[in-house]
Amino acid sequence: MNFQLIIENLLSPPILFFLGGLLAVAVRSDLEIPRDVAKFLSLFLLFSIGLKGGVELSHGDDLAEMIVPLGLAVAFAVVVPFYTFYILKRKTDVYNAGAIAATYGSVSAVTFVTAVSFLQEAGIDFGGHMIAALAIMESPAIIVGVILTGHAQEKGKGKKNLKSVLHEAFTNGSVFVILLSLIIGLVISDKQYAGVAPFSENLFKGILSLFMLDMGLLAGKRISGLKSHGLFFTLFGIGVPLLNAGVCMLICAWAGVSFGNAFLLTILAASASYIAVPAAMRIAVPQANPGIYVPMSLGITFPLNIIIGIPMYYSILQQLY
Amino acid sequence: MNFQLIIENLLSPPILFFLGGLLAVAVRSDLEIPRDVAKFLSLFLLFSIGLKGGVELSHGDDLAEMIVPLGLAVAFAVVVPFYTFYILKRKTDVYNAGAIAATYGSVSAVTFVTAVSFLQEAGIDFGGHMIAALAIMESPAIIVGVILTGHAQEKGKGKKNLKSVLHEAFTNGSVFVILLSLIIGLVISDKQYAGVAPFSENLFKGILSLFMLDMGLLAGKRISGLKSHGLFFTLFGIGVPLLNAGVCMLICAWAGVSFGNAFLLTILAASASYIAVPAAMRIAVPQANPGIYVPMSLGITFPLNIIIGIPMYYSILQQLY
Amino acid sequence: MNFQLIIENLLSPPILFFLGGLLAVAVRSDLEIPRDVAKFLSLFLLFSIGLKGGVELSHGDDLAEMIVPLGLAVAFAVVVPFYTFYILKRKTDVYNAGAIAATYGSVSAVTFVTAVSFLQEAGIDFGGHMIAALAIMESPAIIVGVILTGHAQEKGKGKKNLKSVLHEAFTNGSVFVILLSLIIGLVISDKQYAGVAPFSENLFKGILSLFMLDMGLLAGKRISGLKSHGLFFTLFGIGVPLLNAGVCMLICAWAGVSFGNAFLLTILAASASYIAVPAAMRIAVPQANPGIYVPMSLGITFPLNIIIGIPMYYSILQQLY
Amino acid sequence: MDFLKRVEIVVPHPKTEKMIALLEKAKVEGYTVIEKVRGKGNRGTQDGLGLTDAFTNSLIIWYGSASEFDQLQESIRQMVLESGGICAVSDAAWVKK
Amino acid sequence: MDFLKRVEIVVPHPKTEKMIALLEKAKVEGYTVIEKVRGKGNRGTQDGLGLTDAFTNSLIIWYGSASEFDQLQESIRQMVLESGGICAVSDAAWVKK
Amino acid sequence: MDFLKRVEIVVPHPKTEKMIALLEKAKVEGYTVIEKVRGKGNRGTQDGLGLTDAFTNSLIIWYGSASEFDQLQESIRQMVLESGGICAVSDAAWVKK
Ligand SMILES: Nc1ncnc2c1ncn2[C@@H]1O[C@H](COP(=O)(O)O)[C@@H](O)[C@H]1O
Ligand SMILES: Nc1ncnc2c1ncn2[C@@H]1O[C@H](COP(=O)(O)O)[C@@H](O)[C@H]1O
Ligand SMILES: Nc1ncnc2c1ncn2[C@@H]1O[C@H](COP(=O)(O)O)[C@@H](O)[C@H]1O
Ligand code: NA
Ligand code: NA
Ligand code: NA
Repeated sequence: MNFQLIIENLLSPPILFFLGGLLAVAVRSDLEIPRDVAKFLSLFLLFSIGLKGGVELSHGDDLAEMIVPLGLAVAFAVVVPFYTFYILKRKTDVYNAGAIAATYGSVSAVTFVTAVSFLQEAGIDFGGHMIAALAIMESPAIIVGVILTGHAQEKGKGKKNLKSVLHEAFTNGSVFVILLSLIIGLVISDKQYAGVAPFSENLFKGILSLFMLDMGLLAGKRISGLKSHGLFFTLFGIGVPLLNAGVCMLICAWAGVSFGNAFLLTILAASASYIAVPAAMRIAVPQANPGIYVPMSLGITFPLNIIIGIPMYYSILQQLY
Repeated sequence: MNFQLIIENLLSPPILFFLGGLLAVAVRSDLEIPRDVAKFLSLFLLFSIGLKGGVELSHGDDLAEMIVPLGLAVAFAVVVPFYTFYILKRKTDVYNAGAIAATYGSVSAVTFVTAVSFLQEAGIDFGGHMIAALAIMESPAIIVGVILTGHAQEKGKGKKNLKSVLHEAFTNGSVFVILLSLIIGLVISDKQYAGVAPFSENLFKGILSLFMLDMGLLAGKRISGLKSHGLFFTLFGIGVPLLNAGVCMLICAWAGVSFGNAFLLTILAASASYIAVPAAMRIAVPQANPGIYVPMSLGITFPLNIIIGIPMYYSILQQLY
Repeated sequence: MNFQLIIENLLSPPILFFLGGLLAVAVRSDLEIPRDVAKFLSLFLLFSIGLKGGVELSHGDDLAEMIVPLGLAVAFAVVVPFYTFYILKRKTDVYNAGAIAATYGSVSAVTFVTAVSFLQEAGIDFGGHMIAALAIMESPAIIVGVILTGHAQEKGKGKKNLKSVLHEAFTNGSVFVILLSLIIGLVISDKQYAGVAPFSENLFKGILSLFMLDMGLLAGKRISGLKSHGLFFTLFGIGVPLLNAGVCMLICAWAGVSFGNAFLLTILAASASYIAVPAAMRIAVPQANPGIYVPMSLGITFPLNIIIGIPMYYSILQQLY
Repeated sequence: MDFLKRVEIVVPHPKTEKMIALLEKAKVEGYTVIEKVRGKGNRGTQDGLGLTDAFTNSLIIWYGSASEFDQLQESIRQMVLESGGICAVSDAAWVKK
Repeated sequence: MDFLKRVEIVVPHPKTEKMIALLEKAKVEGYTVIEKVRGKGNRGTQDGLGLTDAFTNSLIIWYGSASEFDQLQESIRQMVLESGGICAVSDAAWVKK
Repeated sequence: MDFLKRVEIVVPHPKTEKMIALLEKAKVEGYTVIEKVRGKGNRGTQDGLGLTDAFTNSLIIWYGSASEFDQLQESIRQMVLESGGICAVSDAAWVKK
């Protein structure tokens, strides 16, 4: 493994602020970032990455080049919740299995933007359609997860439930903002993008750093919640992302996806949702325990991916390409 | 009409994000921008436009040149609520008539900054005193509106009520911030303005875009509230702004107001308040129905002005000048 | 005294916005900045000043040069609460004496950043370790203050109380953020700092200005609370900062502390806490009256320092150096 | 005589509009909603952390007459049963409606 | 014996300070205020949308003795009548004042 | 029969977690917390101004059976005594627990 790269990644402000947030929880500091501020920072990141992606797209990603990565994105979003569900069902009830499967089938936008930031640092290009991949991968797993648990639910209500989940899945706020910004980035002129870029582009790293401080605070508070639920979930939260990443890298290399795109697809495959899916699951599958699926994605998988995963996947891909 | 210009305006990020907000409501997305964040974005816009206006003023608007536009501003702020009140009284009670009259006599700062952004894009100058016009036009209509309804109110309390309305009208937060920033922009040195400009000026378009997303969400939620109140109010919300704009353009052309200033005065005359006036009316004229005057200004007149009005007034003025 | 300098300082945007906030309260404007937004602005300032300080430190402050200023910082933080406590005890009870002593032994980060902004305007260098001094001086006075009042408290609980105060003192959010940012600034590369600087550095003056508007609102609301508590506290709030500043300047000149560092140390010695200490005192010494110690620091000492103190200490130091 | 009842309902935040719709359909004269409250119940802790409001609750206060309450009681019960949360009632009196 | 009354007042947000001033003038021992609550009543829906707090309410809770309440009842009624909102009272008991 | 009690507690914001811990230790079935409320009491005005939450209160609502309440009453009293704030109780009935 490329330790040099891990160290360099560790020394980037976003990661350091994330670790700082973990530390704040560890020393029981009363540091707190108001929820509405965190929502604003997160909105900014989606807005910024969406616009940027749209502009890249408008500068001409090759349509042919887009098909494989987007196809892979859909495939991962659908297949991951299925296979994980059957693993999970051996160790926990159908509700928790469905909720966790959905969590890991979906993606984490913050993990993605951290990876984008890493790529830019390394000076490597990627396609604007990867932002579409991010948006595409957010929701399907929610539907698969609910369907999988749905078999165990009462007849009459199952359908109504599924309909409202479908609606929620395709209209949830973060997917909406990222797709909207992507499309707007696509249609506006370069001159007009230049008008918003001092906000959306220049502030990106700084706001990401501040946001990661909040992520550290959250992850730190969540991680302790997992202790009481046994080793299995922790191992799942480490093993499944690595497995998904591995499979994704092999397929990408084999299918000739470009290096930058392969890297971002890998991080998407490896990441787990901690906003959209938990929110949907609380309502659609209230029998599942958020005290399990939230800490798994936020306390285990998120730090794993941004601290070790990003440089590791990068150096593995370097071997493969 | 200049469709080219309408299309170009439609393709600017602020307008596109506004439409995106409308769309979010239409598809019942759960997208929401926290109120405190929206207040911050709005505070930023007032701060930014005020400072900028002050700096422009300090670079020497001709005093003589300022008199006509500012006089017109006062005239519109006072005359519009009067004439609209008498139109409105035929169709609704005195309370609603007064509240709606006040709403249309006052102005919308966001419509104004959108127009400023449009002007800058077109590379056309305007005087810093137009920001003063914005501030000046915000409050008089509140007082006129309350006086007009006041005839129908109890003797004793009318006076107390008027006094508190007068106070509110001249000290309300948004007028205060814009005037304060204007004065500060006027007195600081260019070097000091250069210190704050990377915040107040460079981020303007980006923050306006994000804020317009919120405006779209709001307008979308409001517009449906109007359905139950009949066609008259909808027609009023379209016709009165166009009438005010038309009259304003003719007077400006006749009085020799410069193109840029005429354009901004027109947008002020055409715009209706959706913050200060509704807030004042809820307290001063609680008998009026906010379910009518808020959707009219926010759901009808605001979109009309920023989507169609801005390019239309611009091309009409081009004919006149 | 150098009136020129006072005028120049008065004409800087942050000070003007502070005065604007005072004015808003005086005219009873309903202007309000949401608490969560103010917290965000304050977080930004700590983040920004911390990072910058860390980067400066990494560019090599001489270790030998750091010892005297940091030693002085600790000395002031410990000595000030002691001597003020004995003055205060003559005029008020032990609880209020302890709380006020702690308030004046600690520091105000916003006063500090205003001074930094003033120094940068003047083009004068200072050491990154001054940001460490700021962090170091925040907490010791809390502990001293509680110990001093502690003699009068019940045996059993005193210890428990002290322990929790100690913990709070060293983990309180603002100290944590500033130290974290300082360390991160120290370890990241210049290239990585360049990534966050468009956020943390370029927006500094603008955000400080907006934040000062809020400080003006707060100070304005607080100052009136002091009236009922007599002249002594007002005089204390003026006299003690000036005394601390005077002593600090003399020691610095004598000990050969550099001009920039001496200026910042002076402002730290002169400033009083209005966030961390009041928060700690409300819980640790609930018998003390926040209606006294908060208005003293926020309504008297804070404006004194930023309006008159900063240019005055600066010109006095110019005489001494 | 018709006594006044103070009905207090706590539901998950995403169910707020549904519960309000129930009250509106019954044409109650008014209600008050406190959003984003925290809490703990059978379905775990709602601590309000994270970037979503899904893990917060809404507290709804409805003052209604005993007879109105009798009519609505069962449908409120049903909805709370479905959505999670609690509902409790106590006696009160109008000072000013 | 003097029983404890729990008085709950809802007024438009811009009238909060006025209502508090009324309580303070009467020298009540304490009160609690929850700001920016939503609601619906005779004067329409206060949904908290927009950029102003004018369309939100404040909920004020005041625990006072029955005799204090008797004295204040009428002036609270009057103020709620003027400013809009509601006021209701219920019986309670101190656990710790 | 075991009646339902509605217990309402107001404590300084920094003491919220402590009070909740007390309830959790007693294994109550649930509680609801409204944070950052303003108020006035013997220890002065908590106006929520400033950059810290120290000058705000938390309002905690706990519905428990009369017997649970009897058991907890004294420790709540003690904690409110220490931390400041108030606690009052009133009678209620479940519509849906
Ligand atoms: N005994 C109780 N007292 C007060 N609030 C409760 C109680 N039980 C539940 N709640 C509230 O109702 C919410 C949902 O409850 P549940 O659906 O049982 O998890 C909780 O998060 C609490 O806010
Ligand atoms: N029956 C009720 N129960 C609970 N809250 C109410 C009720 N009626 C009115 N309110 C509250 O009081 C506010 C003002 O009422 P109104 O002045 O009648 O519009 C409403 O927005 C609600 O928050
Ligand atoms: N009589 C009362 N009615 C309602 N709330 C009260 C009352 N007394 C005190 N409070 C609340 O309890 C908090 C703390 O009270 P204290 O510790 O007495 O200052 C106050 O800030 C109020 O929010
Ligand atoms: Na995934
Ligand atoms: Na107008
Ligand atoms: Na000091």
